[in-house]
Amino acid sequence: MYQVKAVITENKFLGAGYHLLNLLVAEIPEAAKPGQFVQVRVTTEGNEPLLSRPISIYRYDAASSSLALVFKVVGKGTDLLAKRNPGEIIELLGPLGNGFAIPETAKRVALIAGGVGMPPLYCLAEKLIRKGSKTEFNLFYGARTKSDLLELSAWERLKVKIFPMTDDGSYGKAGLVTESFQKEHEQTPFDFVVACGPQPMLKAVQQIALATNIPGQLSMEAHMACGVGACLGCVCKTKSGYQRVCVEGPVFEISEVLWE
Amino acid sequence: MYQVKAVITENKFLGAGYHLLNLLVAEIPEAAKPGQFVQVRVTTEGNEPLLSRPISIYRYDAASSSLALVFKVVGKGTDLLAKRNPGEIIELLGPLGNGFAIPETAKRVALIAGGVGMPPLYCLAEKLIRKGSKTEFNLFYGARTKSDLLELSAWERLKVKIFPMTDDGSYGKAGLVTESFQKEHEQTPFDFVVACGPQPMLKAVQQIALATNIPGQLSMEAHMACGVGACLGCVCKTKSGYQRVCVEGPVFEISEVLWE
Amino acid sequence: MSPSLAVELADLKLKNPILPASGTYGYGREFLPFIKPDLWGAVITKGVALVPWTGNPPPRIAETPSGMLNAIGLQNPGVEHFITEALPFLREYQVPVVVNIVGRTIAEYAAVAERLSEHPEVSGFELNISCPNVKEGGIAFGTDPQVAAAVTGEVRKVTKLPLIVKLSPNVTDVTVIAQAVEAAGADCLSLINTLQGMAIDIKKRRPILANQIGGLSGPAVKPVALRMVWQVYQKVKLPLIGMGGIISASDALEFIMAGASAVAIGTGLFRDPSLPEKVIAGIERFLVEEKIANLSEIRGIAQG
Amino acid sequence: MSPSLAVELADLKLKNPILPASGTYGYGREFLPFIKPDLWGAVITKGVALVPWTGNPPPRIAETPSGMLNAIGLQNPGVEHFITEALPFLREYQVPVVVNIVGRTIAEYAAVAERLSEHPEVSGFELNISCPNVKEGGIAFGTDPQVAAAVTGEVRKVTKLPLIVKLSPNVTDVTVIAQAVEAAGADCLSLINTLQGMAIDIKKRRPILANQIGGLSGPAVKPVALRMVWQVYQKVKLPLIGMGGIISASDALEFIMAGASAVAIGTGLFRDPSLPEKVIAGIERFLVEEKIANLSEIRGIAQG
Ligand SMILES: Cc1cc2nc3c(=O)[nH]c(=O)nc-3n(C[C@H](O)[C@H](O)[C@H](O)COP(=O)(O)OP(=O)(O)OC[C@H]3O[C@@H](n4cnc5c(N)ncnc54)[C@H](O)[C@@H]3O)c2cc1C
Ligand SMILES: Cc1cc2nc3c(=O)[nH]c(=O)nc-3n(C[C@H](O)[C@H](O)[C@H](O)COP(=O)(O)OP(=O)(O)OC[C@H]3O[C@@H](n4cnc5c(N)ncnc54)[C@H](O)[C@@H]3O)c2cc1C
Ligand SMILES: Cc1cc2nc3c(=O)[nH]c(=O)nc-3n(C[C@H](O)[C@H](O)[C@H](O)COP(=O)(O)O)c2cc1C
Ligand SMILES: Cc1cc2nc3c(=O)[nH]c(=O)nc-3n(C[C@H](O)[C@H](O)[C@H](O)COP(=O)(O)O)c2cc1C
Ligand code: FES
Ligand code: FES
Repeated sequence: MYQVKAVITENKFLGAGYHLLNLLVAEIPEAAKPGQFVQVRVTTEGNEPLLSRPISIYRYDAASSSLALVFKVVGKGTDLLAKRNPGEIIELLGPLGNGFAIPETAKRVALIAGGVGMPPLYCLAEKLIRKGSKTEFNLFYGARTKSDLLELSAWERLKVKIFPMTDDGSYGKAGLVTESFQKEHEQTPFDFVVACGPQPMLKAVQQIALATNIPGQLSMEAHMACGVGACLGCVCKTKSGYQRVCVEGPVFEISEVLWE
Repeated sequence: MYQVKAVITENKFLGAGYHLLNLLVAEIPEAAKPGQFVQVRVTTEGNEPLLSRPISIYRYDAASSSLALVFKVVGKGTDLLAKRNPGEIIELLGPLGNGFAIPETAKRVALIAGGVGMPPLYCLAEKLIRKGSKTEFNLFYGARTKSDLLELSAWERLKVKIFPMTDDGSYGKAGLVTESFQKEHEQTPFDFVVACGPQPMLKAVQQIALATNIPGQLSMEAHMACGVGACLGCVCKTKSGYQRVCVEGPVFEISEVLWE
Repeated sequence: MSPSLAVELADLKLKNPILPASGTYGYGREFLPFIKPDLWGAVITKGVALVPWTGNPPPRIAETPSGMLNAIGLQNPGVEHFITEALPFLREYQVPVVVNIVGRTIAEYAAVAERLSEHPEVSGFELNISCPNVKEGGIAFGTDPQVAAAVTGEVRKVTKLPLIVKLSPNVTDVTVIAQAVEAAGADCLSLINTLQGMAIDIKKRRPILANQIGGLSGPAVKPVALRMVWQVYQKVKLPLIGMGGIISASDALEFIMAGASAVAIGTGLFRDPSLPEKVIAGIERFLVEEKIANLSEIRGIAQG
Repeated sequence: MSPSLAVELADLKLKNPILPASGTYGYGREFLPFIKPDLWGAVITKGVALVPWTGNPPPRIAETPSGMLNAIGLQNPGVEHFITEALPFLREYQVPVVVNIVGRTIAEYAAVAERLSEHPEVSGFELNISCPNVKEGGIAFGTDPQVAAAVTGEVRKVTKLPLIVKLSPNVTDVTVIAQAVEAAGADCLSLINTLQGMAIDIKKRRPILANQIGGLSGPAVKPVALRMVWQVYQKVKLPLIGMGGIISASDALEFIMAGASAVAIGTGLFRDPSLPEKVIAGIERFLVEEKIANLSEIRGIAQG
């Protein structure tokens, strides 16, 4: 866990409010694991915004000291971040959280991404595939519309089978990502599922997994202050009581998570 | 009085924390008078700093819609302003305040500038000289050290007689600007004096003017909120009670000003 | 059909719920280059006393994180000057005029209200009970429920006009004061006035304000203001005017959802004189987007 | 000669006046990658209760202008867990440990203090009297001077260790509470705890926090905190720990000039774990530049 300055090497507009931020940064790429995140201070000027913003690690490479994040502009913090230019410096805390843990025995894994929940799943798939994992990854990727489906070409390069879904049918099938996951799962069952996205999607995935008795992991979101486990601000409800998303999470066993 | 957006055409570092800001802006240059000021919103991002910053008008030209300010970085507002780049937009309120009023009968005028009090005096001299005024202007310009004496070449182009003074003697004479004013005034009396600068300097100028019975004007500073006379936050003490620096000032008759 | 921003506040009918916070808009004339007084639902004036008040020595203003301190000391030219100078100016604009009243004794409050009740241009009063109370023992009128009720009751006796009482946030339980002034005859409550605060100049080693202590306003106080509006809404039947740190339509809507019938903009005016216009337009846009026909549909909705 | 940052606080000798604000630094372990506990003058722990507390449902946090709201609900694993897990960890660092105590009844406060007084690693207590008080009638302990004095007095009976009482800012007159707990045997006062506030999500039309109301902290509250330290300094003889919105050495110096003997950093840690280091270095630099040999030269100097 490091507090480091990062140089922005690229801040690429991916369309529809999404940005890919490429950073040159020490320490964090060496320590990172898929599923972890960083706390980003979006500006060095003034008090605002006061708190750092948690963003998942999308890609990292220790050899080149590079770290990539994908984020969506949804409020003032991400808006400021979108305006930062190459050459500018931002401050990061990370890597934070526990990261994913896929059992080595998993043969056929469903990755279920809703909107901006995609980046940590890419990170996971890329690292495992590059390490020579024999696991078969299937990506169920849902978004509102075509322009919300990001970095599909990167996924294609991984040769992961992609099931794109859009609410409006502008790309892939129309409908919810969980429907296409369920259908595929019924035909050829998965033995592990990993999901990251909005809460209703996570709930639906949990239901399917519990009903069909397969293990898996959910990556959760919460409003955060410290990011390191001290403030107890980011808890989510689990079978073991309130757990900190920034330390015990963001990744939780699928059967552990309860909802408020 | 206008609320307008201005494009930064140049933000020139003058050395030692000073900046010359050239702006392209409608309305204000047409309405401006020497001695007036603008309220500058130094940033469009977030709440901070909350209040606008009052800065005197240094130069203006209606034909080219141009406005120039000279400012010194002393805190977070001026620091942010110093970082703004050409092409960026800032918001201004102005022109504000009353401006100078030199009697037409004044033959020999002393302009007394302390530090960053110089800009409005330049504005005054330039406008009158360009209008063909026959008045003889003498600039007494005091600062801590050489690099705090700004835009001397602009003054030289006006053919104003300059008496530069620095605390450390690094340029012109060593000592207080009021000393050199007093000496010159004793030799060849002035019939009007205009001063802008730190309070101790203004007090000393007032004393000399009152003692030698010459009229004049002081340009005052105060912490401001609204800049338009509504909040009563910017008052200074005068013979007619508390007066608003942003409306009844910033320029006050030299005999009117009292001190707390 | 476009949504309606009209609201009723005691007996006042306002075309929109956006008002200037007392003391930040003078008597309306100063902002004229940017704001025509009839832009507002009603004008709330700077405090008016029975006689002229000098105010505090400068510096009267200090900036703080997302806020500002002021210690104007209620400088004002007195009620007679207000009648001859401010009222004729405001009359032209046909906008409801609520006169904010300050006093050093209960009798002074009542005297100002009585004097102004004769004037048809005056639509109502707002009592600023956060002034230090000299006669009644040096406590601020607004922090003791009995004293707050007494001021309200005495002014109530001399006027039939809508009577708004402005609450101080510097109290342990704002709902106690709110209930006391409701019982004493207030028609409406406005809140919050400023929070007492201080800033120190570490180079000079003394408070920035000549008065040492000042009133904190601006976005910094918004969470406190919202909480108090939300709490008071549960305890009184009176309509509320919410204020404290509004600098956007979204801020204004927060206050309305907490329970405010109208909202006031103070410090926000200083950074952007076009803010009231933007807030009105922004609220209208929100109502359209969210398919809300009028503000009563969302008033107090965040109470759950 | 380099200036001294050492201060004495009741019987505690601190090598510097910078402390973590309770609840923002856990029990010290979480920030270990960035902060060694002995960086601080003393460690103030997260609140410890007699039994584990679950805390409030999420969302527990909302950002506000230059501030944040929290409604953690004092989640904590209880005093026994604290003794077995936290104390052995802190022991290693040889830093004074001040345990912040929370309770639902006066007896609970006293029981925690009694239990911990046996432990030599514990250097003192800070009583958080801003918890809602269940047994004694539903008011917060910290807003009623009698109740505040009663808590203080009962804990005083069971421990000889330095006793710090933490004051709530949600009161009409903080000096009244301060004097009451001074009389009841407190050795030191810390202030301020958070100001009650609220934020509303206008899309969801309800408060952001599940608990609806939360505690406001961060730079936004600094003016209120400074004013209270300044006022309390005039009315009590006890040393004060000032806090509320410190994010720079200059902020810390403002508190010291207002009268604080030491200061605590809370919310500021969240945006920058290296802040305490910077504040310590910044204070040192200021003392050198201004030729001040030790902090007592400037403590309370802004009182005039
Ligand atoms: C572990 C984790 C990983 C994340 N990874 C990504 C990612 O890879 N890409 C991405 O675009 N977003 C990600 N998010 C969500 C991202 O943190 C929020 O979108 C962001 O904080 C919003 O900030 P804002 O200032 O733009 O929005 P505002 O709404 O102005 O923020 C206001 C406050 O709410 C908090 N907040 C708002 N939305 C969220 C949210 N969804 N989760 C947590 N806090 C929130 C902010 O941090 C801030 O404190 C992640 C969140 C978590 C917890
Ligand atoms: C009528 C007028 C004309 C001015 N003209 C110029 C000019 O031409 N060039 C120039 O460099 N400066 C000028 N000043 C001073 C300038 O306004 C301040 O230096 C500036 O506001 C400092 O802001 P800051 O955020 O950098 O400093 P900070 O100290 O961080 O500011 C904190 C607060 O104090 C106020 N403040 C601090 N110093 C002053 C001051 N001297 N006067 C008024 N408010 C102050 C700020 O506006 C802000 O509200 C003028 C001031 C006035 C009143
Ligand atoms: C400069 C200034 C002067 C004020 N004068 C008065 C006043 O005369 N009477 C009054 O009731 N409130 C006065 N207030 C308080 C405001 O009306 C308002 O209650 C407070 O500022 C909170 O709103 P805001 O955050 O939008 O400014 C004043 C506030 C400021 C900033
Ligand atoms: C997340 C959080 C948790 C807190 N928990 C406690 C606590 O357990 N006990 C306590 O006395 N104060 C608690 N506080 C209050 C702080 O100790 C401090 O008084 C307050 O936050 C003001 O300081 P700051 O602005 O530097 O944060 C908490 C504050 C925050 C932000
Ligand atoms: S964000 Fe502070 S504990 Fe997780
Ligand atoms: S700044 Fe508001 S009256 Fe001058």
